[in-house]
Amino acid sequence: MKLEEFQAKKLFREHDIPTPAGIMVTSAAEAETAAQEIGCPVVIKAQVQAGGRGKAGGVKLAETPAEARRAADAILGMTIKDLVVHRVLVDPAVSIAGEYYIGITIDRRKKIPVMMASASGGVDIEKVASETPEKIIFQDINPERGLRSFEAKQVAFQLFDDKKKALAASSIMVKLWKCFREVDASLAEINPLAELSDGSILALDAKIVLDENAMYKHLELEELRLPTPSEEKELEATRHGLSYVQLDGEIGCMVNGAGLAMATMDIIKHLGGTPANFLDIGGSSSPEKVVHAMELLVSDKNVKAIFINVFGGITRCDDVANGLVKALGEIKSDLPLVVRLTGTNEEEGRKILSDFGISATGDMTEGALKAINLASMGGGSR
Amino acid sequence: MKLEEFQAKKLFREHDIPTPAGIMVTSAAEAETAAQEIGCPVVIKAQVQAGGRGKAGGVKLAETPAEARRAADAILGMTIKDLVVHRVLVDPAVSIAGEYYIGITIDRRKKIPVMMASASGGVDIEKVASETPEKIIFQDINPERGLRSFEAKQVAFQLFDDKKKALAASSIMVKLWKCFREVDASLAEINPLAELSDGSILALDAKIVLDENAMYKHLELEELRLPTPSEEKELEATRHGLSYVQLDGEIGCMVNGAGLAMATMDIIKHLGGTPANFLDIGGSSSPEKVVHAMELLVSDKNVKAIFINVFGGITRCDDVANGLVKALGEIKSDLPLVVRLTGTNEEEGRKILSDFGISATGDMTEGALKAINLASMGGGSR
Amino acid sequence: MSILINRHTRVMVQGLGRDGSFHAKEMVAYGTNIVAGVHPGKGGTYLEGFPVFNTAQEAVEETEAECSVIFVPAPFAEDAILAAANAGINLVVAVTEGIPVLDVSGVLKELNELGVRLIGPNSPGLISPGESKVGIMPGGIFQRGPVGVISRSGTLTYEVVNQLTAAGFGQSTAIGMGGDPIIGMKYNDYLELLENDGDTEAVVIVGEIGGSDEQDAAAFVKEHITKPVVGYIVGRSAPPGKRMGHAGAIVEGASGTAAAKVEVLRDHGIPVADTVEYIVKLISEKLGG
Amino acid sequence: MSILINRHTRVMVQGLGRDGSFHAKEMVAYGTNIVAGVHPGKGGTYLEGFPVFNTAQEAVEETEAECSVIFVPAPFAEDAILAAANAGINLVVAVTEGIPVLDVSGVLKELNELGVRLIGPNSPGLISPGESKVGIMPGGIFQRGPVGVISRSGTLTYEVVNQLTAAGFGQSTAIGMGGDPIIGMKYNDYLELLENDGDTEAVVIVGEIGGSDEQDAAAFVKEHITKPVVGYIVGRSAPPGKRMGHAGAIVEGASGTAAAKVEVLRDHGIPVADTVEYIVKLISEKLGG
Repeated sequence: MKLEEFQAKKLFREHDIPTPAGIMVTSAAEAETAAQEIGCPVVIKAQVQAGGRGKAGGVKLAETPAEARRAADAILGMTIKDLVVHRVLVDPAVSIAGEYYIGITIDRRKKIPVMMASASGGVDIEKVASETPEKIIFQDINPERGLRSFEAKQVAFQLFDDKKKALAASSIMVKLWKCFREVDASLAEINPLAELSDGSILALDAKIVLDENAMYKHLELEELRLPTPSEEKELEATRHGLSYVQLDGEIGCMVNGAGLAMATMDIIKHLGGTPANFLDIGGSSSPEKVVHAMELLVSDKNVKAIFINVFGGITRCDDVANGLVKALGEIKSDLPLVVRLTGTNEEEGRKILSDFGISATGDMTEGALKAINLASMGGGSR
Repeated sequence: MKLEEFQAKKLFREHDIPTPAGIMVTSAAEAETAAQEIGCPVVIKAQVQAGGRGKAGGVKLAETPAEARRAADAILGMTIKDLVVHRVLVDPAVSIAGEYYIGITIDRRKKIPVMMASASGGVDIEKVASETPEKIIFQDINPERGLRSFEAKQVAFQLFDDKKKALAASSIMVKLWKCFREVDASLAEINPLAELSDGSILALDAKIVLDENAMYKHLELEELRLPTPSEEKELEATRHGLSYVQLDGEIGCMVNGAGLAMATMDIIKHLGGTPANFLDIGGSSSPEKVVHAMELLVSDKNVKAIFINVFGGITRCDDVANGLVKALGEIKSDLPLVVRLTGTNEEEGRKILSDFGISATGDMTEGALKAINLASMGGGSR
Repeated sequence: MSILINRHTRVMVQGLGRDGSFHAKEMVAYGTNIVAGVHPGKGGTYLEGFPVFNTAQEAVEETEAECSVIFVPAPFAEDAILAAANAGINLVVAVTEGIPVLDVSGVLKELNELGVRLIGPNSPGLISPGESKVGIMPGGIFQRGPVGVISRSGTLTYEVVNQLTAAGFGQSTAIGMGGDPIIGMKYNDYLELLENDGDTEAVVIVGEIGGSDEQDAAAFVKEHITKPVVGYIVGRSAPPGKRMGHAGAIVEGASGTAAAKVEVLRDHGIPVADTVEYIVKLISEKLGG
Repeated sequence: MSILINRHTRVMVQGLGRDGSFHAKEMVAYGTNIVAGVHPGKGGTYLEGFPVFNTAQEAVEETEAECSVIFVPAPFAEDAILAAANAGINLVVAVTEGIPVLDVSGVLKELNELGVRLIGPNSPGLISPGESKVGIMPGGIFQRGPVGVISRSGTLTYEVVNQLTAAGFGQSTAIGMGGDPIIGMKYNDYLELLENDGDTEAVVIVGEIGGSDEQDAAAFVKEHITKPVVGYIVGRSAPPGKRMGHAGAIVEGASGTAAAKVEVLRDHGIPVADTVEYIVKLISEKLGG
C-alpha cells in the first residue's frame, strides 16, 4: 500500500523526523487559507502516487495566498501519469542549501532491510544507482537489531563534514528506520533530505510503501488507503478472496493460482491474443467466489471472451465444475466462454460441465487458442 | 530502586497484566471509602519493601468498610522489619483456586535475563529453590530477542493443563518480560500468580526492582521513589556524588573507591572495631564532596572516630590533601580523625596535612587501629 | 534418492485447524511419515494415528520429529517457525501465506544461527514422489523419476509436473519455494542439493517476475551445475508496480521483468521455454526421452 | 610477555571528553601505543600526536587499531562498544560506569557473535607493567614481575599492587574486571590466559560480595590452573540488600556473601588473605620471595 506524500510526512512527524509543517487541502479556496495560515511563500504539491510531478506541472511555488489559490486550482483535477489529482499539499517554501537522499528498502537477495544514502538527492535515485552507483552508500540493517546509531553515523559522516549536520542526519536515519519497522514498511524514502540555508536538515519529500502482509497489525493505517479507481476494483476483488489486476486486452482470464494465472496471460499473448486481466481465484471452488470473479470480468468493457483455466490439485475438478455451473447460472452475460479443466477428478468435472452445455478442454494451449479465436470473431453481443 | 506493591501493580496494569483493581490509601478513613468503592470483602495490605508482611500482621481481610477502616488503622504505623507502614493497598478479595510463581531476574553467571516459574507459588521462592529446586522451571531469555510466545507457552503448559489457563499464563509471562525490559528492571515478580475459582489468572502480588543504572532513561519512574529514612540519607549522598550505606558501628569511614571502602570496613572489623558506614567518595578530590562526606559522618550519632582512607592513584595525594584541609576548615566537629594517605604525590600531600596539624599515616592497618583506639577512648565530646 | 525428504523423514504438522488437519490426512494418505502434530490445547489427543502435543518442544522431544510443516495463521506463524527451529527441527516448511516481510527477515537470521532450513513461507511445500510429501501438493499427478522441479508457484508447478508426468518424465523432488519477497531456501540452495542427488538427471526452474533470484540461479548454474537445466518464466505480460497474486511477484526496476530474466538465463546457456509444452520438449531433448 | 595487551597493541580511545582526553595523555605518557581517537565532530584533528576520527569504523580502517578503551558517557556507551566491535576491534575496555544492565547483556550477545572480548564495563582497565596500560590505572605503582592480579575493583587493586610492588613482587598483568552485575570477561577467562602466560608465576584474585564469580573461579582453579592462586574477598561487614558502591556489590541470597566466597575458595585449596598485608605474605610463600 503506497501512501501519499502528506500521509508519509504525517508518519514521519509522529516519529519525530523533521518535515515542513504543511497542510493537505482538496480545494483551491482551502489552499488559499492554508497559505495564509502557513505564511507565504508556499509550495503547492500535487498528491499522487507517481514520480515526476514537478515535470508534469504538479508542483508550483506561490508568493501570495491568491497565487496559492490559483496554483491549487491549476493542479487540482490535473492528470499526472493517468492519475487525477484530488489533493494538494501546501508546504512552507524553504531555502535549500543542499539535497540528499535517504531510503530504506528490503533487499530480497540479502533477505534484510538496507538503507541507501546519497549526496545526490532530489533526483531519480534509480538513475543515480544505474549511472553512478559509487554515489550511493549502502548500509545493511540487521532485522533483529535494527539500524544502530553508530551505523547511521558512519553513513552520515560520509554525507556531511559538519558535526551538527552529520548528527542531525544520523538521527533522522535512525528515526526513519524506527518508522519503517514500526509501520512494517517495504519502502521509506526521503528524497530530498534537504539541508536548509540555516544549516538545519529536514525531509522535504516523503514516500512510504506499506507491506500488505502486515496490515493486520496496523488497522489504523488501513484508514490511510486512498485507492485510485483501478485500485478500488482490485481492493473489491481482495475483499472477495480474489487477486485481480486489470490490463487492457480482450481475453478475460479466471485462473486458480497466481503462477498459473500469469502463465495463462503469457500463453494468450504468445498465441497472438491480449489478456484483459490477471485474476487468481485461489484454491477454493466456492461458487460465490466464482460469481464475483465472473462479475469482475463481465464488467470490463474491453473483454470479448472469457477463458477459465483451472488445474484441479487438492481442489477436485468436480467441485470446481459444480461451483462454475452454479456461478454461471447467476451471471447474465453472452460473452463466449472457454473452460479448461484438468487434474484431480477431471472426468467427473467435465461431465458436469457438458451436462450444463459447456464442453471443457483439458489443454491450456488449446483453450487459450479457442478463446482468442472467439474474441477475434467479435465476442458476444453486449 | 525497589517499588512498593501498589506501584508495581500500576506498572503491571500499564502493561496489560491483570491485577486486582485496588486503591492505595494513607489513612484509615480513606481505606473505608476505598472499601466502599471497591465492594467488600477487601484485603488491606501494608505497603513496605519487606517480605513476610502476612506473618507480621500486615495483611488483613475486611468484610465491611468499617472493618477495612479498623484493619487499616491497625496496620498504618505498624513497624515491619524496621520499616514503618505509611501506606496500605485496599484490594478486592478474590477466591483463589491455585497459587503459582513467575519471576524474571538477571542471571549474572549466564549474563542474561532468566524467567523462573513454579506451581509452588505464594511462598518464599528462595526456599523452594533451595529445598525443592525441581519445582522451579527456568527459561533463559535472549536479551536481544526477549521472551517469545513459544517459550512462554513451553513453560505455561507445564504449569497448566487447561488450554485457556495456559495461554492466559503465557500471555502474562510475555507481558511481564515486556514490562521488565521497558522499565529496565533487575527483578519483576508475580507471587502469587493466582488462579481464581472462575478460572481466570491474575497477579495477586507484584514486585519490581529497577536498575539504578537505567534510571536516566526513565525520569517518570524516578517519581515513584519512596525512600525509607535510611535510603533518604543514601540518596542525599548520591546527589553529591557519594556512595553511602549506614551501618551501626563506631568508626566513620571515608574512602576513595568502593573496593577499598569495603576493605576498610573489613580491616576495622578484623582489628576488633565496628565500622559505622560504607562511604565511597570516588576518584575526585573536590572539597565540596569531602565536606558533604564529613557532614554525613558527623551526623551519625554512633560515630566515635573518623577514619579517612585515601589511595592516591590518578587523583594526586596533594590535591586530596588540599581538599581535605579546605573541607575540615568548614566542618565543626571535634571527633577524633585519622587520615591515611598514600600513592601519587604522597609526600606533598602529607606535608599539606601536617601543616594543618594532621599527621597522616601511609599504612591502612595502622590507620584503622589508631581510629579504633581513639573510638574506644570515648571519641570526642559532642 | 531425493532431496530434503524421503520416506523415513519424521514430519510434524503445526497448526491443526481446518487446513492443517485436512492436509495432515492427505500427507498420511500419501505415505508421509507424520509422527506428531502441534496445536496448543490439543495436547494428548490423536489425529490419523499420530499424537498431538501442546508445544513444538514437547513434540520433538517425544517423537524426534526432524521436519515441520506450518499451517498456523499468519499472525502466529513467526512464533511457530521459531518454536520448531528452537525445538530441534532442521527443516521447516511454511505453507502459511501473508507473514509480514520484516518478520520473515528476522526469523531467517535466527534460523541461520540455528542451522535450520526454511522452505517458504507461502509455499505449497515439496514432494519426493513415492517417498514423502510435505505441504499441500496434489500427490496424484506426481510420479517418481529423474527431473527435479524448483518453482516459485503452486498450481503452475502442478501444470508443469502434470505434463512432465504425462510425457513419461517423473520427478525426483519438486519444490515450491514460496511466493513471498523474502523466503528461506532459493533456487541455488535447491540446485546444489539436486546436483548432488543421484536420482536427479535434469532440473526445471519455474520462475516469475519480481526480484532477481532467476538471475542468481543462472550464474550459479553456469558455475556449479553439470546437470541439464531448463527454465520457464511467467509474467511476461505483467505491468510494472502491480502485485500479481504472490507478494513477491511485482516488477520493481528493470531486473524484475520476465524479459530480463529470460535474457540472463539464455545468456548463461540455459534454454528457456515459452510454454509448458516446450518445457517437456526441452527436457525430452536433454534426457532423450 | 603479559596477557591481552603489550607494547605493540594498537589502542584507540573512544570519547575524548574531559576524562577521555586526560587518560589518553596518561596512557601515551605510560608508553601505550595509542594509534587513534574517536570523537564525533573531532575527526581530522590530532591529540598527543595521534589522529582523531569521527567514527570507530574510520579509525580502525585507517590505523588498524585492535583494542579500544571506552570513555563515552553511559547513555552512548552501548553504541560506542558496538561500533568498536563491528569495526573490527577485538578487545574492548569499557571504563564507563552506569551502563544499564540489560543493555550490557545485549551487547555481550553481539560481541560473542563477533568474537570480541569485553573488559568491564565500570572497569579501571588493565595494565601490563612496562608494556602498556589501557584504562585509568595509575601506572607509577605498578612494576613488571611475576604476579597476575584480577580484581573487581579499582582503588583496592592499587592498594594490593602497591604492597606487592613494595615487597618486590611485580606484576605480569593486572586487570580490573569491572564492578557491574554483568561484565564481559570474568576471573576464569583471565585465569586461563594467565595460566598460559610465560611471565606469570602466581595469581591474586581480589573479590567482593555479590554474584558467584569467585565460586566459579575456585572450581576453575582447582580443575585447570597449575600456578599458585591467592584470594582476597572484601565486604565481610556489608549488610544484605545494600549496594556497596559497585552496582554488582550487593548481597542477594546466601552465595553472595563474603563468608560464602571465602569458604568455597578455601574448600578448593585456595588460601584466602584476611588483609592486604596477608596477600603479600601468601604470595611470598608461594614464590619464595
